Amino acid sequence: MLQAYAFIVRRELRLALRRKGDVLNVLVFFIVVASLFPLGVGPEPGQLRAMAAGVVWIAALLAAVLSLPRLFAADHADGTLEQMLVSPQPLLVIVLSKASAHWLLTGLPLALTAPLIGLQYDLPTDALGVLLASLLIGTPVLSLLGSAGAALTLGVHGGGALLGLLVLPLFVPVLVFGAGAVTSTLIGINPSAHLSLLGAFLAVSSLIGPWAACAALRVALD
Amino acid sequence: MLQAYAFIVRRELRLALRRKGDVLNVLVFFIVVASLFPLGVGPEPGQLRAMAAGVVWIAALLAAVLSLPRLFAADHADGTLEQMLVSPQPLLVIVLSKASAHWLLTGLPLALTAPLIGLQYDLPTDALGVLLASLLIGTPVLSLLGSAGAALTLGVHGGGALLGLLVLPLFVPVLVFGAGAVTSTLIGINPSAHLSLLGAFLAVSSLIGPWAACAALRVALD
Amino acid sequence: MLETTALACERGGMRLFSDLGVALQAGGLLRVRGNNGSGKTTLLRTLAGLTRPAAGSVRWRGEPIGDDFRREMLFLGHAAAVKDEMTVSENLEFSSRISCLDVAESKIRDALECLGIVRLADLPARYLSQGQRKRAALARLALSASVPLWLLDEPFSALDDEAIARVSALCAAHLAAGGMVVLTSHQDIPIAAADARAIEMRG
Amino acid sequence: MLETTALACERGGMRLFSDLGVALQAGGLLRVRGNNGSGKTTLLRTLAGLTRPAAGSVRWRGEPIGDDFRREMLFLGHAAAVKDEMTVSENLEFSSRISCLDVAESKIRDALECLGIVRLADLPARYLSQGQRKRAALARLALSASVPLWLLDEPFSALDDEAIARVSALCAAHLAAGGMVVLTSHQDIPIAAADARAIEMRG
Amino acid sequence: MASRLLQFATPQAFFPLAGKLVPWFSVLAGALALAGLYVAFLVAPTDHQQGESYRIIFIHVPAAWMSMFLYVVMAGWAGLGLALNTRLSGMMSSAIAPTGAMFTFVALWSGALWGRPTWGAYWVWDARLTSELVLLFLYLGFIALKSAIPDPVRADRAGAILALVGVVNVPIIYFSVQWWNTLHQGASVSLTRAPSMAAAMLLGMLLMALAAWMYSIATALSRVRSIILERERDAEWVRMQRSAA
Ligand code: HEM
Ligand SMILES: Nc1ncnc2c1ncn2[C@@H]1O[C@H](COP(=O)(O)OP(=O)(O)OP(=O)(O)O)[C@@H](O)[C@H]1O
Ligand SMILES: Nc1ncnc2c1ncn2[C@@H]1O[C@H](COP(=O)(O)OP(=O)(O)OP(=O)(O)O)[C@@H](O)[C@H]1O
Ligand SMILES: [Mg+2]
Ligand SMILES: [Mg+2]
Repeated sequence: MLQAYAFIVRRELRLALRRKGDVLNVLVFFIVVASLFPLGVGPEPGQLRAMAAGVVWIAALLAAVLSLPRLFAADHADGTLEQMLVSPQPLLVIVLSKASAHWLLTGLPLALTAPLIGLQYDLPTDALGVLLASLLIGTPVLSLLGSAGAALTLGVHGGGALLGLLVLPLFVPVLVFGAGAVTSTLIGINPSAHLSLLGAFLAVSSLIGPWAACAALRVALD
Repeated sequence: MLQAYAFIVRRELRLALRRKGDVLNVLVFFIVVASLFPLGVGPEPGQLRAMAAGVVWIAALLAAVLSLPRLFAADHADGTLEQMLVSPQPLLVIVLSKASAHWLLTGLPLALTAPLIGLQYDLPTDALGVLLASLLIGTPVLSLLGSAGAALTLGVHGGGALLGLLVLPLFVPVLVFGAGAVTSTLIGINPSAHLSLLGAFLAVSSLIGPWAACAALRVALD
Repeated sequence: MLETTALACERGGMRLFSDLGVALQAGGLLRVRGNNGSGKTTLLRTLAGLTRPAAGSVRWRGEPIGDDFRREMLFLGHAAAVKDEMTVSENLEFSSRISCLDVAESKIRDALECLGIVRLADLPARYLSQGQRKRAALARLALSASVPLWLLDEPFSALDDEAIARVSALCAAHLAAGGMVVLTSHQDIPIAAADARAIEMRG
Repeated sequence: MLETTALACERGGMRLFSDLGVALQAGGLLRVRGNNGSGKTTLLRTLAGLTRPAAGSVRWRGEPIGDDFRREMLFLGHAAAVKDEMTVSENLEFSSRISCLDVAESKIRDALECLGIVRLADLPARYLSQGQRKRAALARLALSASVPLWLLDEPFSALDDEAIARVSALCAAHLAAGGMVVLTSHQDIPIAAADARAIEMRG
Repeated sequence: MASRLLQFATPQAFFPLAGKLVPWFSVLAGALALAGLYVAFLVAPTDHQQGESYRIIFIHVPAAWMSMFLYVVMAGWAGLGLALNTRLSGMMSSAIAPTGAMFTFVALWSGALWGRPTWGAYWVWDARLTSELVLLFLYLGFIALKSAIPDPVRADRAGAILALVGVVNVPIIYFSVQWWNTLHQGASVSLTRAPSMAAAMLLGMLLMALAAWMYSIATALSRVRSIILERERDAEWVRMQRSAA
């Protein structure tokens, strides 16, 4: 099982490398969105600093939502998903490995780039650290719950927007606690309360997400 | 030709109605994104009013970007696009009618909902009017240039994010002038300069967008 | 009417065929044969003007193919071009409309009748089986008697024997009326034609 | 070993078939025949455990099909499950890996050789023709001698004569070694089998 | 004459020519840059208003010029390829893009560094700065689109369409200071203010600009050589080249 997990993750990563720039695109999208905000909102540095965490988190959410439809859709269209379902591998392992690969390819790069964007918005160093931490804890939630959303909207036309509609509300707590952690650092409050709430949310979603995704996949392929 | 235009638009609208909720999804996505901001950024009314226009415009941009990949992808996958290319109808008519339908299904509903969101953000009435006007002029640009982007990324894996990367920078002027029109109304300046710039941008993009989309479609199906 | 001069096609930098010259007159049937991957699909797409040839040209009534040619040609490729969300008859109506064909209600039903799927007329195409979907795509043939040139890529795949008979009868009637048909197929389906030829791709 | 009892399937509220009882023993070949839309694909997907039957059950070695069954079964549906971005050999490696088959480099090449596409081993599958893609999917058969039950939905469509011969030889060898094959096909391909049966869907 | 030129339009003929030109342009670029830096830091006097920080101009302005100019050149090659179906054109545009993106980035970065002492902020969202940022994204989009499409011919044509659409942005960058009253000041202001300084400044800027030109040509040529090798790896002449090496 561990072996199956490992080789499916490896395959996903290899596929992503082949589709050159897939990873890069999500990243650049993230950066573009984060850079759009000051354009629309206006350039006062104080105001920008206050909204930095929110903007980074919202951009991360949107980048995740944009990348999610691909999670199962390609495998569904060409029959690979069907093959996975009839294979001896437990479906849970398949879902978990796909969600992990999704995080490695989107969540992790986003988290690692976020401090750079924070710099642009003139965040102090300790807030940058907290931003990174909040993203490292929070982004796996996006992949886990997102995989359930992606499975639910599989084969549904206009799935992209529907998926956004399904998962964005679920992501709201992540956004609130994630951005909250950074903002509280800015005004001198210890962010650990926010971060541990995020951690709890991660624990819950790692139980619920993959299970829901498995069930939804079986329905989609009936 | 006009006849062809009309029946392709009608078909697109009918298809959208069949894929129940397609229109609704984009709309709800728009509303959810616009409502996320205060959550991420913090609830001071003065600050919110200042950013209202920017937020609405960014939400509209993202909703458009999210809906764009579908513009040609479904027709490409099932061979309809190929049939359109070998049909006697001029490709330009096909592209224009698809872009028009896209606007009717996303841009127009967004523009009409925007004042409601503006109300939430406590915008004064004249600013609401300007917001509506700016969206009515600006959203067709999103459909026109967006159709070119959608055609360029057709059949490219990870197209969604790449599409965002290609078109969002092109949408920047729309965002700047659109949000600028509203913001200038807020501080008592006549928004007509901004709006006429938007109009000029619309004119330019209605020349460039469909041309580029036609050329890109031919390339994608070679 | 349709002729190619020194036609050559490349895919991924590899020549699939070169120096291909075929000419088709009214009433002519051309079968394109060849193993998997020998370039049959590529040839048909080139004839339809979808793929640019690497060298040579395709001519129709003596002119290089262009906008006018598309009025007189029907291309059915591997993909069925059938929309899941629309019913079978709506699909047929749209595909005929876009080809500037007559789309009276009764004609649509006749065409579906002709392919044996009139029973499914109001079923959304999502629910069709593989072969029913193919039939729905081929129903356009029954409306296209007035279109001189038919380019059909594997029209018989996924069809059962009954459907194959129906489609080959349609082709035969089209040829008898002075139409032209170019088709690829791995099966050897008999089609009555005065002037039937075959080319074999890559030997 | 594989048997169905009073199996019934519905699609869209319509009974496709009911009260179907088939039993297949080691070395047995079952051909599923029937017109387009008669329910062949549905039957195969039900046997594979992808679609839930409306009534009745599918049993394998006397037990209702479940996790163990999936180790002993190979299902190849209409969709080729071939990834455009990966090369032909990578595709075969992945699909075999996921079915817990042996994937030594040499075996992969032998399997491709067996389908006549070893030349394309390192080509990204994106560039394959329709038939080459189907061959790439079928190459798994050459690695699956140890898997008792093969469920093949239209394995011969899009293949040229040479490939059809290769695939039917594979099936014959599998049957001779005590395997079981269930297949649907519109073409009548001869396969040597001691115990060959056919069922006709919907009369 | 035209046929002589066209002779070099095939990758095979262009490859050795480019190989011969690269060292020359590299040497020229280095020499001009040294001369430019000498003038910039040792000859040009200190600005009595901005102090030493104004010397960023010697990097900033050439980089900004090149960023726009290279885009036009890139789009020109791309358009040529789209119209005439010449193989080399697409390769040239691919080869130019990274250099253009680099200069755009340098212009943005140096401008931002300069903005801090003069405007009090690294970044403001005025028209010129924004459109220059859009230029960077256009370069990146061009590169991303091309690398996302595996078939080189198709990638060239799709990229060409995008490049041509983006050309509209270049006049916007250039004229934005005139069309809108922006924070970004034109060079003319300091030129008229201290004409005695202008000579040295102008010389420095010109030298640096020429160096940037030479550098761009050198990098584009050497990059196009590797692109040619990569794309024509199956061609007879490349295999001969490889076995000879
Ligand atoms: C990130 C910020 C900046 C960007 C993107 C930027 C962009 C540009 C561009 C594109 C040009 C060339 C346009 C032309 O030749 O007319 C240019 C020229 C110039 N920039 Fe900037 N700039 C930035 C910041 C600054 C700052 C802070 C200053 C000085 C206070 C400055 C001073 C100049 C000058 C003097 C020129 C020469 C203009 C001329 O030749 O007419 N720039 N800049
Ligand atoms: N980029 C590429 N590199 C190498 N070969 C390629 C590339 N793209 C396409 N090909 C080859 O071009 C051929 C395309 O053939 P085409 O689809 O026309 O075949 P076909 O005769 O229709 O085959 P089939 O009977 O299988 O449908 C295939 O052999 C394929 O492998
Ligand atoms: N929602 C629905 N409403 C009505 N009929 C449906 C629905 N869904 C599926 N069907 C019918 O169920 C049948 C599915 O059959 P299946 O795909 O198993 O056929 P098949 O024997 O494999 O045909 P083919 O030879 O064409 O592949 C079709 O006749 C189809 O029209
Ligand atoms: Mg073919
Ligand atoms: Mg079937």
